[in-house]
Amino acid sequence: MLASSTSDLLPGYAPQQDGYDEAVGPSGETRPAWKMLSRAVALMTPADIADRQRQADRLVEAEGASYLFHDEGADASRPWRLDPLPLVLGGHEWAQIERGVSQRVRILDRMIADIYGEQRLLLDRVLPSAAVFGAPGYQLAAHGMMPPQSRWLAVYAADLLRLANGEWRVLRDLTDAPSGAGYALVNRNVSAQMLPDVVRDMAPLSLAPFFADMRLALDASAPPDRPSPRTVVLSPGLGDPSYFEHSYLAAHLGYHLVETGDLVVRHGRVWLRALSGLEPIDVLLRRVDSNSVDPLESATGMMGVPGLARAARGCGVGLANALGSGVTASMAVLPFVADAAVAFGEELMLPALTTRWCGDPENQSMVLAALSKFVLHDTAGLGVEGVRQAPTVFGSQLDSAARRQWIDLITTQPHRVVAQDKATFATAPVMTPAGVRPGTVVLRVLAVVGRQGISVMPGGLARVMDPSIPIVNQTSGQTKDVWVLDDRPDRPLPMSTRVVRSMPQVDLRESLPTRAAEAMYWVGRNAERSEALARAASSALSIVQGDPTLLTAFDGGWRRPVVAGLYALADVASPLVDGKSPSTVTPDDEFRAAIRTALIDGSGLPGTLRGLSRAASSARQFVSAMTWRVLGELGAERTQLGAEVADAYDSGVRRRLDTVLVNLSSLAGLFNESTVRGPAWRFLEIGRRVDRALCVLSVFDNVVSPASPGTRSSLFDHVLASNESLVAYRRRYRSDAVLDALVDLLIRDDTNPRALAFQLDQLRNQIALLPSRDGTQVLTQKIEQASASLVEVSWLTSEADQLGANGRREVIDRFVRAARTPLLEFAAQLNLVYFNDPTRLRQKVGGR
Amino acid sequence: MALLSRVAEQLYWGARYIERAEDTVRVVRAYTDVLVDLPTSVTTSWEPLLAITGTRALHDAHHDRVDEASVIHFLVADDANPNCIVHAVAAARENLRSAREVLPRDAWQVVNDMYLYVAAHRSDGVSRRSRSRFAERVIADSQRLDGILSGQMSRDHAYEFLRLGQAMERADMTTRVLGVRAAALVESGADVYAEVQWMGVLRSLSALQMYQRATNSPINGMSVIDFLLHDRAFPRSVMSCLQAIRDGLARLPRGDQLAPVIAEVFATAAQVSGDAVDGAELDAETDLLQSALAGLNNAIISTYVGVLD
Amino acid sequence: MRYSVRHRTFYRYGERMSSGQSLGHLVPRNTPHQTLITSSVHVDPEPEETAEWADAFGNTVTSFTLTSPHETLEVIADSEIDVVVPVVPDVDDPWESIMGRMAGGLNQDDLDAQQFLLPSPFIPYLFELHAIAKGAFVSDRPFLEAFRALCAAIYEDYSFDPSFSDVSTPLGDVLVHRRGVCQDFAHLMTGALRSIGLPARYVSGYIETDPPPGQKKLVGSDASHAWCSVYVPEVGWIDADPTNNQIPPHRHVTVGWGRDYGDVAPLRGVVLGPSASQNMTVEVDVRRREIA
Amino acid sequence: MTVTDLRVNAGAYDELLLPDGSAREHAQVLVNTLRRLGVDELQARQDHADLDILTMGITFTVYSDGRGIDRAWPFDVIPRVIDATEWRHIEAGLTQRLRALNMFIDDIYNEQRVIVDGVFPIELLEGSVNFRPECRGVRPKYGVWAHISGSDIVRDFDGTVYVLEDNLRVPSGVSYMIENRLISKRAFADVFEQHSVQPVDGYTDELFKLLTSLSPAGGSSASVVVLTPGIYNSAYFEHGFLAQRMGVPLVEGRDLFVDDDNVVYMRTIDGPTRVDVIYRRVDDMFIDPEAFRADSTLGVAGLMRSWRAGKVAIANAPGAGVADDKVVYAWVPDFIRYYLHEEPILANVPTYRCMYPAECQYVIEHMAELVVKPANESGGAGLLIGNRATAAEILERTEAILADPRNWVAQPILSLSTAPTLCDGAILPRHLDLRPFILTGATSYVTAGGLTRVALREGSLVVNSSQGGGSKDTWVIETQPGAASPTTAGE
Repeated sequence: MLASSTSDLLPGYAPQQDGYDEAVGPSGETRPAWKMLSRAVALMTPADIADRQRQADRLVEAEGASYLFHDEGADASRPWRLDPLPLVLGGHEWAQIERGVSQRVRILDRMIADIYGEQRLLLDRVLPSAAVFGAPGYQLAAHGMMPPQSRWLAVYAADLLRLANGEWRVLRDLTDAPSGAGYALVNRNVSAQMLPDVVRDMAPLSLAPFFADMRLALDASAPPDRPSPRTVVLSPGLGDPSYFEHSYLAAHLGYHLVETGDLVVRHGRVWLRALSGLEPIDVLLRRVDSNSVDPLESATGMMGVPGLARAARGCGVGLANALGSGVTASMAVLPFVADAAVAFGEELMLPALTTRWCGDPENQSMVLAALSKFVLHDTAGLGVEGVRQAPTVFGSQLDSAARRQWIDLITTQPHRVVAQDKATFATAPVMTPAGVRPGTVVLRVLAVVGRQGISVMPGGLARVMDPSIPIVNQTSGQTKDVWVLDDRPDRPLPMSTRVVRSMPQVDLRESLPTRAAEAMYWVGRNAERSEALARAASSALSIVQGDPTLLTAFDGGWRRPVVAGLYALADVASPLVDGKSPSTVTPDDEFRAAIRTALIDGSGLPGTLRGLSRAASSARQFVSAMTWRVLGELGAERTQLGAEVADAYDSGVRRRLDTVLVNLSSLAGLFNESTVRGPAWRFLEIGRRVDRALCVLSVFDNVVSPASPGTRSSLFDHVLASNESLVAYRRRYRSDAVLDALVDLLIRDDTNPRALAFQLDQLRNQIALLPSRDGTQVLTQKIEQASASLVEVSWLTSEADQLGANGRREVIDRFVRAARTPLLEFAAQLNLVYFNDPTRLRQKVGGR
Repeated sequence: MALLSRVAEQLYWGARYIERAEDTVRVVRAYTDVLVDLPTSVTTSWEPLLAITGTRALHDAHHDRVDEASVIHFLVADDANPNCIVHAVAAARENLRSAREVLPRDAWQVVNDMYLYVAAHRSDGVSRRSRSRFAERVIADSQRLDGILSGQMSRDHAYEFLRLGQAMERADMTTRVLGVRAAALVESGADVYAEVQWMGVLRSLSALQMYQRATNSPINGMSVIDFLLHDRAFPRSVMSCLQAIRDGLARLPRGDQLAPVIAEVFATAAQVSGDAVDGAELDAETDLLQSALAGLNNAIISTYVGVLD
Repeated sequence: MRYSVRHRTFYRYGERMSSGQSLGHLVPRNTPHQTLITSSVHVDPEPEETAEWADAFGNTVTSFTLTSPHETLEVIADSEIDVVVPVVPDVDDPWESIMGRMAGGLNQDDLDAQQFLLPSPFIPYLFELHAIAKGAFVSDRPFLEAFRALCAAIYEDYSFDPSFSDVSTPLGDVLVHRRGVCQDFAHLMTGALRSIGLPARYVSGYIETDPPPGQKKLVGSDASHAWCSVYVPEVGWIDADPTNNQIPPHRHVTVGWGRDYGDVAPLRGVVLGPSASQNMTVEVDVRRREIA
Repeated sequence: MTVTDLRVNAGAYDELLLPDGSAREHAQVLVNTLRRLGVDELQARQDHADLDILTMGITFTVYSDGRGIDRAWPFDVIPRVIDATEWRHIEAGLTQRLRALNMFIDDIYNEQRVIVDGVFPIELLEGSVNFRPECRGVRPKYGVWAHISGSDIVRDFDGTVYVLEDNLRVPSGVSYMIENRLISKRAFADVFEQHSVQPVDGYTDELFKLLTSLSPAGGSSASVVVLTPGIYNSAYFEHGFLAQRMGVPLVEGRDLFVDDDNVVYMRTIDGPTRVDVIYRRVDDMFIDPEAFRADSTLGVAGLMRSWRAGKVAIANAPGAGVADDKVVYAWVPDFIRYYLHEEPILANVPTYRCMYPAECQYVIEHMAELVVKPANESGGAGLLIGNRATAAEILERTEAILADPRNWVAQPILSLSTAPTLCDGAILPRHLDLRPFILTGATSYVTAGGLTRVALREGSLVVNSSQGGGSKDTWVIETQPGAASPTTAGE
């Protein structure tokens, strides 16, 4: 294809001649809306561009969002990149889109109501029954249902494409549980930080009012009798591709993020399993697709909340969107929206791409005749909303076998297949390493529906597409922020400004889903364990590097305790057989192996760090944005440790450990700071304290107890260094490490944040503040038992320092036993009393 | 180990200056964000930033214009402003430097880091494009320090003085923000962009997320004010700062001597009404609180430091 | 004729379940040929909540919730039903023409029937089904004749073998091994009819099994039974029991129908508790009542 | 890199290399590593080390126009290596030397037998700037005055080790010795395992033991403080470092006061608390405005009073400096023979004392072959190296000597030994010296190695960090396997 005369403002930017470009007109002149941005871009050197992209990546990472919704499991996802260049749309053009989208929402809502109600459209054959009944989102359970305010759609999204003639077309309606709002929000936050001056000058419309509207829309989805409805975001959980968005959105809207297991249905209402018992829920922002809503009313699935479908039908809870709304998300229904509009006496302002449903014999034969002219979709394969990998292909790219299969499918089950004409779509400037280049862009527009009407997000989520792959299949990759210019006086105000707000009436402070509580607990434990591992290993390394002879000295009397200690911290069974390696292993290898276990293997630091970020992301609403940045950096270090560091003595190791420790400190700071001292924080604290207590004990068990007179001072130094208490120790006892002093500092001293006594005090305080449940008092007892063990070491005579026959200090061993047992029981009890999550144990039973 | 009076004072001020730097950065960043969220049509002024940091007079003495460029430069890097971020960090370092031997080693490293960074990147703090990067770094370092202190430092007297300084500064900053931004907003009444503005207020105290968690509902002026004043669970609210100060003093020798003073501050704080509908009134009340805090500050110094010859 | 049916389901979970929720199709619905006289569902332990409603097909659905710990669950459904054996209308137009009757406007019955044209979770589209159907529905064959032929063919070619299949056995396996139980044969015939464009639905119910003297014992006793039904525009639904090669099925009591087993499973539930090997026993007892 | 890249200056003695550029035995492993790593990798590690130094805030302060300017501590990643066997010899020499020097100081402030017996000329004492009459008759514990000392050691072209001077007042650098080790451990993590390097950071524990042992109160619970002139002192970093490592308060003069009971107190938040031992890093003249310079703001009024009254111990004792006078230096071998009846283990550099006309004559005539230095002036200032000096400088210096002969001494120009040093992107031989630190109390302790200072400018002999000198980590390495004893290491 010929390139047109290049852009007047963007040197080297040459969109295809026969296409439409957002920024540049046919003769290369910059379109008005783009002038300001293009000028800004024109000033950038390639270096600037690279720098902006780096900054964008960093900021996206900082938001904790490395991945856009994608196909497979969380780990196999493609990275999310934000193109520093936004997609700019003029206010007037936007107004048309706005009107078109609003109209579609109205019509789709009526269609859904009809499908599950009177079925006029079906009886009159406006909608072919096979298209509807065959739609993956079609829900028998929704039949005869009347959602609150008889409104089915609260949230709607559409993917739009612009044709070569400049007109917008709908690629797909998303009416079940549309995603994108959260991503749009992230993109805006990032681009606002990245191009602040441009943002200020161009003043794209703010997204904030839209989210206010979203809250209203959700409130409006509540059953009529709920004056101040309580909403939660219902997500399938960590495994879900757009889990990030769920948690991000929840955090932004100030709602709890819950999974189906956190909810129960009783007496026709929905309740949240919370720390303080069951709490009533009025609205679910539903991000699980309608097939996974209720296992009782789904023939196969285990997923969902038993009884939820009936609760919804009985208006015991509002679902946004209502059960079954997904029916119109099927591409088989897409072509008939226009007909429905006509039936309702309207003309579609924003039509769909030409889409042929093969359920219609004419289309069927036309498509079979010229397979290669079309893009083929198997709607059944698309899933409710097609976020999963869609069996969509270019007819032209089929090999004979695939061709055969499609022909079979179209002949035997025509209702499943739709075909769209291949077309060239509009392009927009995209930053590439090679400079600014044109790229095909699909625009996801979002709208919410409240009592006051429909509000369309002034902006949205644009995705840069690879024209050589069917667009429906492209679910991740590069995105763009979307800027709508405020160049229109008559712009309607967001509905949130048209209503009086109700004062906050539900106080969620003390409310905490048990799942979140558990997550916070594990955030604490993993953070603490990571630090312990890092410090112990780094201390061991530096001591050995200072005096390698220690490895062999005293016939391993120094080495063995240290090695055992490292394995214990990593919770890995020590390979040492009664303290000795098989003779084939050299002391050096034995030591290296231990270091590797603690620092490099999944069992060690990388494992605990991974656990840390996983736990954190399932309690995101309690984790501040800054914290995500730090977690991000820790993630990076984790991969480095796992991958790069080949050898324990690699000089990179110590450097990495420093970074890890520094970031863990920031983490501690961030958690202390600007975190409400509510139950969530309390469980975090409990987790930290429990783990630190266990770590200290493990060190005493493995390192202190067997320290012989010869190795004692270097071993004790190691213990102190591992607990970051060397300085404190030196400041207080000017002596070389002495047992009693060591115990005093690390066990008895309730002012030293590293000491056991300190941890026990904290635990005691935190438990006292937890909502009491049966078994809570047991927790307190366990702490008291653990504290009681301190008398064992209340004052240590020099006899206590003597090694017993087994080469260990009996006093220490007795003490460790006495303290550790109740602590472990404490952890178990905590799990029993507060985290006991029945959903793990649920099972489905059938009967003939 | 006995804590030197001089060192106690240096810790106290060191902590205050670090906190001041962080708070200023937060306020600046949040304010910039708000402006980004507001359409050009809405006219915006940079004066509030000066008012919040209480440097209006000083600024006008050196600059004839009050626009973004001059205000931000003044707050971040202007040598004429002893409270500007660059100077605050330097002052913190200078104080902690001679109190170094009572700090965990990492703590000093962070302060030193922070100083080196801020000194080298003062211009980044001013330029709009790099401002957020600069802010992030300052906040991150300050958080890191906080983490190290709570994780590694014995709960000894030195620790108490650091926390005392931090709490005093926070109480001070929160009060200022309430007195200036909040008061102004209450005055102007609920306009279209009130929500955006209030968000700004919360963000500048890194309270947005926590506020939303606490009150699952749209942002509402009155409840924001109440949250920032009285919420005992939110570490930056005036009340929890005062609480922290009271507890801290209780753990210090002769802390009881200060009981009356702190009691008075509590009383004053209690008088500030969360449901003030009249901006001017709110402003006035926070002024009282300000001076009460100043009184407490002096009382602390004279009790533990006295006059050094 | 009046039948009284007792359908008892008993679960032994082997562990204490903290709570459980169940949903079942246990109460026979009314049809043109049967009338429900009385019914009762007894659950032990006593559930905290019970509810009853009609599903999308008009079947009666019973649901109950247990929120207290329990190790066993017993559900006994008793019902009395008057049943008349339907007269099979003689539809002798060539079967291809039948669907043509809907060419004009759809009425509600026609539309409802459309839901039973498409594949469903338990009855995917399989080419073999098409073949089986074509074996009976040769061109221009009178509909009813073809219909009976299909029913007979399945009865002949497939052996009844409870040991072979269970609820989860895919239809494909049944086709390959040519064995299964009533449920499988019902699915099979339903699928075959759909594959040639005839709306067909899955019917779940009971069958009287104690034989009058001189007649051989009918298969399908001691369990709920299933068969299939086809839609003929303007005429309505005609049942067929491929397991017993009966058209019309007599001594059958209809509980409900749906696209397949999944829509009308007698009992389905979710229990919360430690996983353990649970076992379930089902007893169905159908008795004829003499009406004075 | 190739062998030729490790150069040795003709005629000079290199610590790591033999004249042919091959490695000395005890330096084998290190030299091999240097060759393996190559200049670029070394530079990389150097850069990282510099970064560490910056972030760890390891600085020294240059005091100029009323403001202290922090300079990052100059450090060269390539360590200097000493054979443990040789080191044991030096260790013995230093211990011996310090015992003698302390006996001399104690003698001078009391019986003055050394003068009576004509070993040491009285007029020297009368002219000594560092003699403090105020100290007469004081008898510090163990008779020790110079508790903490640092002697500068150099090696001549033929390999002979000389003691260049003794610093008995407030020798500094020990903290850098310890920090250097920390940094080189990071920079050379991989090399370290192959060597058995004697650890150095036991020093602070030893120092603390020594200080507590000085407490007049006796017992182990002495309250010790480190007295610093304040943050603008060039060694402030070290003062803080030592206080922190020992876990004692770092105080300034204004933190202390002496009450009417002659006891020293420090101001703390719980009121005045008693001080038993002061490790002072303030010069004699400034420690007590009452006794010495009245204009001093660094000192504590009444400190001498308290010390004389035996209420407080001061290390190093006031007046200890009398023995590190560069003139007195010339007598040290005599002291060793006189007090200990032993032969000096370490050699003294031949020293010409301008106070004696004959020697003064020699100095003036042979100035071109001599290093002429003021008798007491710390640092390299006023140092004149004959073979580098201009005629004008020589003339000027001659006049200075004639003006005040007893204030000048001269020594033959030693060609200091060299070691490979990383100078922006190249490895070149540079001159260096060594300052070990000696603790003397009831017993003695010598650091394993010490602070190696290196002149970074080509040919320069000036190693002071304040004048552009750098530093190296110093490894005392056991070459006979098994001889090393495992000891505490690591922080």
